[in-house]
Amino acid sequence: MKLANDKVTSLKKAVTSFVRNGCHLSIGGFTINRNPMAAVYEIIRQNITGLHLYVHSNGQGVDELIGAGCVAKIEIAYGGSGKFAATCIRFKKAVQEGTIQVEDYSNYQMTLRFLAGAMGVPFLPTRSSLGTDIIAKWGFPAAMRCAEEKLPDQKLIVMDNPFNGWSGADKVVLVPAITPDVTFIHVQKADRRGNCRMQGLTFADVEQAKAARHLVVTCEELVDDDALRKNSEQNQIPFIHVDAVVHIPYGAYPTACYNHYDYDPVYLKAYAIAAKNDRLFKAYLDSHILTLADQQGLLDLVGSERIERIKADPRTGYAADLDRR
Amino acid sequence: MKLANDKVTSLKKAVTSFVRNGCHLSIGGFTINRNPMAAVYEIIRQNITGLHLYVHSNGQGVDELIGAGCVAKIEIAYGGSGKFAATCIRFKKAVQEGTIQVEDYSNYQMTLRFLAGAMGVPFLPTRSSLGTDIIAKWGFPAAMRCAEEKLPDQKLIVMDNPFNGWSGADKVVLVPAITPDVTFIHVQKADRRGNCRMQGLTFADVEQAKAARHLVVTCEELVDDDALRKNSEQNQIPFIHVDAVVHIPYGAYPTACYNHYDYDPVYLKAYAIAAKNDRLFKAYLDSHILTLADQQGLLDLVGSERIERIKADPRTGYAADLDRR
Amino acid sequence: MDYTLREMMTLVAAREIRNEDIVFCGTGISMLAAMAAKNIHAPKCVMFFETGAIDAKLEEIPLAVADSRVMYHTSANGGLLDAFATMQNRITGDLVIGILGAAQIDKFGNLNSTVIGDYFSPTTRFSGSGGGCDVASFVSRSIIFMQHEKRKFVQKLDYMTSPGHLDGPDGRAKAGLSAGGPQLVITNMAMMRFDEDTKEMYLDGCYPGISPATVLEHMQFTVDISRAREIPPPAAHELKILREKCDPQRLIL
Amino acid sequence: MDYTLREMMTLVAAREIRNEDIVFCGTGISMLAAMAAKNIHAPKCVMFFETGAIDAKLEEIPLAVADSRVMYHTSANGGLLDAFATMQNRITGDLVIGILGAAQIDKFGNLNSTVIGDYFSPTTRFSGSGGGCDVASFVSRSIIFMQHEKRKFVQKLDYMTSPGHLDGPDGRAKAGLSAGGPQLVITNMAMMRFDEDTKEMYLDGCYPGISPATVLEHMQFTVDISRAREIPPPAAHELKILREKCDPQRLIL
Repeated sequence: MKLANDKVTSLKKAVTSFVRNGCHLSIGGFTINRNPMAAVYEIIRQNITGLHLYVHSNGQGVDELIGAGCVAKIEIAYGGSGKFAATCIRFKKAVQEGTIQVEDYSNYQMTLRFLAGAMGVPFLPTRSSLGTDIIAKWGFPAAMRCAEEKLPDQKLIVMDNPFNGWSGADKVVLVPAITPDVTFIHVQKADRRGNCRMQGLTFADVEQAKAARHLVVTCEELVDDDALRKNSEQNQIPFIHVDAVVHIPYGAYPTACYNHYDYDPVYLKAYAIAAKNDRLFKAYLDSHILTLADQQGLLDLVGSERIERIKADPRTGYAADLDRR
Repeated sequence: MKLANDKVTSLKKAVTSFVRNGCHLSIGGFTINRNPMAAVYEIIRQNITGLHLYVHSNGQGVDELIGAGCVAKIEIAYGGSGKFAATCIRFKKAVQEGTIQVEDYSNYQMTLRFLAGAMGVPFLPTRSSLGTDIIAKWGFPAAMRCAEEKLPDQKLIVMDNPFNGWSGADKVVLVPAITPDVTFIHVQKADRRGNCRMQGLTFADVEQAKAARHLVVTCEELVDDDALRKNSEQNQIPFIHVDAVVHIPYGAYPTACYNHYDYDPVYLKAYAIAAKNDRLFKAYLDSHILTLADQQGLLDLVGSERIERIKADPRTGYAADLDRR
Repeated sequence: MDYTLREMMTLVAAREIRNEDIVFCGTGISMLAAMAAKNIHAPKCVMFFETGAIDAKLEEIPLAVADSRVMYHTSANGGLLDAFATMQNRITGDLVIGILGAAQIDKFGNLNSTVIGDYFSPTTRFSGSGGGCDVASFVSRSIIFMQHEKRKFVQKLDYMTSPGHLDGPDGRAKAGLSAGGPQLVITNMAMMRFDEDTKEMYLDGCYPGISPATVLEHMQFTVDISRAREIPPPAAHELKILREKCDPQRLIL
Repeated sequence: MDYTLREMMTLVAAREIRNEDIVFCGTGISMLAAMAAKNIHAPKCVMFFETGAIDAKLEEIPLAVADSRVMYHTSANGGLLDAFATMQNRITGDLVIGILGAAQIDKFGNLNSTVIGDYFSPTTRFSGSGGGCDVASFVSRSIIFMQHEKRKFVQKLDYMTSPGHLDGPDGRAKAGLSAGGPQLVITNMAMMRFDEDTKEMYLDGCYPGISPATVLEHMQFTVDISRAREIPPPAAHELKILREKCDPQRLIL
C-alpha cells in the first residue's frame, strides 16, 4: 500500500477504508489554519462514532467532530479557534457535560508524542510541565489506561536525569509515543504517489503524519509525478508514509490554506453563533454537512462571492484587507 | 550577538573569535559533501590544538583536522570519504598510533545527541546498538568523564522502558546531549543576519547548528536581506541561532556543494596518496594550507581548469560526466 | 488624551520589551504589545510564535498564532518542534521573553487556563495549556496579562496549567524547572512584580486614578502595596503608533 | 558468458530485492545491487540512503551516500534524523531491507566495522559504525556483503559494531532489539542464510565451480553445508543491464 504508484482515491472511499468507529484518529492543522476540514465533514457524514482523537492546538476541526458526536475521547493541548472562539464551543460544552473524556497535555508534549511515534521510540523527554497539574491530574484514570491496549499505562513519567544533571537538568518528564490508526492532513501540493509539499508553517503535521499507521493526504493541487522531484528538500513528507491521496480544492475551508485562501470570517462567526445553541447547531450540521454531498457542495452553498473574497493575495499568501471584524 | 543585524565577518576573525585551543568543536557536512573546508583550513592555519571534535559521518574535514594535529579527542560515528578513502587515512593512523582518543557512537546516535542539545534536553532515546560493543566499550573511561566538566559522566545508558513495553520496546538506549562550543557549517545561501537556506540533503547540519553555543556559517552566496524571506519554509536555520556569517564561494571545496559544484576527484585522490605518507602529508599541509592565505589561494593553486570541471550542471546539481575513476 | 484600559495594558507591556528580546507572543493583546514595542522603541526585537514563525512582517493583525499573516516574510517558517526547542534550549531560550494570559493566577504567578471547578467535572472548561505551560516552563522571563477580578486572582488555582514560581523561592528548582519564571503581571488596573526573596506578587504600580486599596479589593489574596507607584499613562506618540500602525482596524483594541 | 565475482555478488543480492522493498543502501556494490534489481525485476523498489535521500534518480553512480548524485530527482531530501526514524518506526521500518558490509562477521551475523585488535589500542582502525549499527538494530531483514576470508569469518569479533542475532535465537529479544536480523550473507564464493531455529549461519549455496569444502576452508567457524545448492550464474540479460545501465563507467565493478 505505502509503495503503490497511484494512491489517488475519493474522500468517501478514504474515510470508509481507514476510519472505523472507535478508531484512534489524528488531524493536522492548527486552530483556524490548514485543518483537513473536507475530511472532517466526510467523517461526520459517514456518522463515525467513538473516535479517540489526538491533536495539539486544533480548533475548528476538533470542534465540529465533537459537536457532531463523533468523539468519545480526546488528548489535546488546546481547543480554540483564535478570536472566533477563545475556547472551542462544542468542545467546552462536551467537557462540561461529561460527554467526552479529555486528557490534557501541553502543545510541545503533544508534538513530542507524535514525534516519538514517528521515530519509533516509546517516549521523548522534555522539561515542560514539571510541578504542574498536567503531571498531577490524569484525565484518563490509571485503571482505564491499563485496560485499554491502545493506551500507555501512564499519562507521563517524571524521572530524575540519569546523566547526573547533564545539560543543567535534574529531572525530565517523559511523554509516551502516539501511533494513531490514521492521520488526516491537508497540504498545498501532492503527487499521485503521495509526496507532499506544504507551504508556510507546517505546525506538527509532519510528525502527526509519520506517526500514523495510515496517512490520508488531502491536497489543494494534485501535481504531475515529476513536479515535486525538483527542489525536493521542500517535500516534508515522502510517499513512503502515505496511504491515500485525495484531491480537494478548498479542502481546508473554512480554515485557511497559505498561498491559496484565508479563513472565512463570515463562516467562523456564524459557526460560533450556531455552536452556542443546540438547536441552531443541529440545523448547522444538517444544512452545512449532512445534506451536502461533498466539499464542493459546501462551496456552492457558501457561494462564489465569499470564496472569491478569501482568495490569497499572491504576495502575502493571505487575503489582504479581508473584513475580519 | 545572536540578534545582531549584520553578522558578516572574515573567516580569520570568526575562527579567532570562536575557536580556542581545547574547545569543543563540531563541523557539518557528510563524508565528501558540504564539509566547511575553508573553515577547516583556517583552523589549521591558526594552529589550533587540543580540539574535542563532534561529528557523525564526516570524512575530509575530520581527516585534515586530525592530520594537521588539531584534534585531541573525537566523538564520531564514521570516518570515511566514500570511494576515496573507505576509512579516513589520517584518522586511522592517529587512532592506531594512539595520538587521538575516540568515542564511538552510531550515526543516528550522534545525530540524536546533537538534536538533544538543540532541544535543550539532557538525552534522547533510541533502540539502536542494544547488545553491541557501542554500549559495552567506552573510549573515554569513566574516570576521565567524571573529571571533565564538559563531558557527561556516562557514554550512554541502557534503560528499561518505563512505559511497560509501550511501542513494543522493552529497553531503550539513552544518548547524552552535545553542546559544542562552536559549530561550523557551510550552506548554499545566507543573508547578513544569518538566515540560512541549504539545498539538497541537510544531513545533520541543522541539529549541529542549533546545539552549539556559537554558530559560524560559511556560505556560497551572501544574499540580500529580503531574499530569504520569501518561501521561508525553505530556511532551515533562522538567524537567532547564528553568531557569524562568512561569505566564501567554494567554501566546501574540495568536497561538494549541491547545485554549485561537485567534489574534486583529482584533489581527493591526490590527498589520499599524500595522507598515506608522513613526508608527503607534511608537504601537502605546507603547499595546500599553511602557505596559502585563504580559500581563494587554494582555488588559485588548483587552477581554474579543474574548478571549471567540477561546476554543477544546473539540471542535476552535480558535475555530470565528471571523470571520477 | 483619552485611552482605554486595553490600550494602557498593551503599552505597559510594550515598555518592558527590549531591543535584545525574542518575544514569544500569543494571540490578542500579547502580540499587539510586541508590535507596539517594535514600532515604538525596540525595532530589533523579534516576534516569535509557537507555531514556528519567526520575525514575521505583520502587515495585518493575526487573529490566531496560526493565522497565515504570521507566515509572511518570516526568517523561517518551521513548526512547533522548532519553536519550543528554541525556548527549551538555554542558548536561545534565555533570549526569550514570554507573554502569557490565563483564567486564574495565584500569588506565585502560577496560572490556570484549563478549568474552573473540579478537573474531572468542571463548571467551566477553557482551551487548555496550548504552549502556555511550555513557555512558562522554559523561558527565564515572562509577562502575564490578567483581568483584575477577585475570581481570577485566587488563593488556590482550580488547576495549575503553567508553572510560575510554584510554591515559592525554591519551587522551580525543586520541581526541576530552570531558573526564572514570571516577572510581571499586567492587569486592567495595575502592574505587579514578584519579590526577589519570597517570589510573592507585590504591587509595583497602579494606573492613574486607581488606588492600591481598589486593587486589593479585586483579589482573593493580599499583596504588599508599599512599593506601589503611579504608572504613567500612555504618551500621545505611543497611542498614535498603537492605534494607527499596529491595529488600525481595531481588531484587538 | 564471462563474469567477475563482484558482478556475481551484486546480482545474487539483486535477486533478493522485491518490488515491495525499500532498500537501505550503503556505498559500493550495495547500491549497485539495488540499482540492478530496480532495472532488472523490481522497478518499484525504493532506494534509500541514510543521508536522507529517498528514491533518487541515479543517472550516475554515487561514490558516497552523501554524493550529490543521490540528491537529484528524489521524493524527499531530508536528513539523517528522517532516514533513521523511517527505519526505527515499525510502520515504515518493516518495509526496509538493509544492505550492510563489515570487516568481520561471526556465525550469528554480528558485524565488526570498527577495529581489528584491542579496541583501546587497535592494530587496524576502520571507519566505524556509520549507520550500520542503526540499520542492523532497526530493520527486520538485511543482506550482508563479505569477502570470504578466514580472518573475516571469525569465532569471535574483535568488536561488535552492528547486531546480528547476537548470541542466538533469543539474542535480539533479550537485548531489547526488535525481531528480525540478518537474512543473508553474500560473499565472493557463496551465499549463507541463518537457520530459523538456531539463528546460526548455514551454507545456502555456492557459486559455480566452488565446493562447500572450499567455502569452509575460508572460515574460522564451521557451518551446516547440507542444504547447499549451486547458485545459478548471472544470466546474460542481468549482466548486460548491470554493465550497461548500472555502472557503465566501471566505477564500482
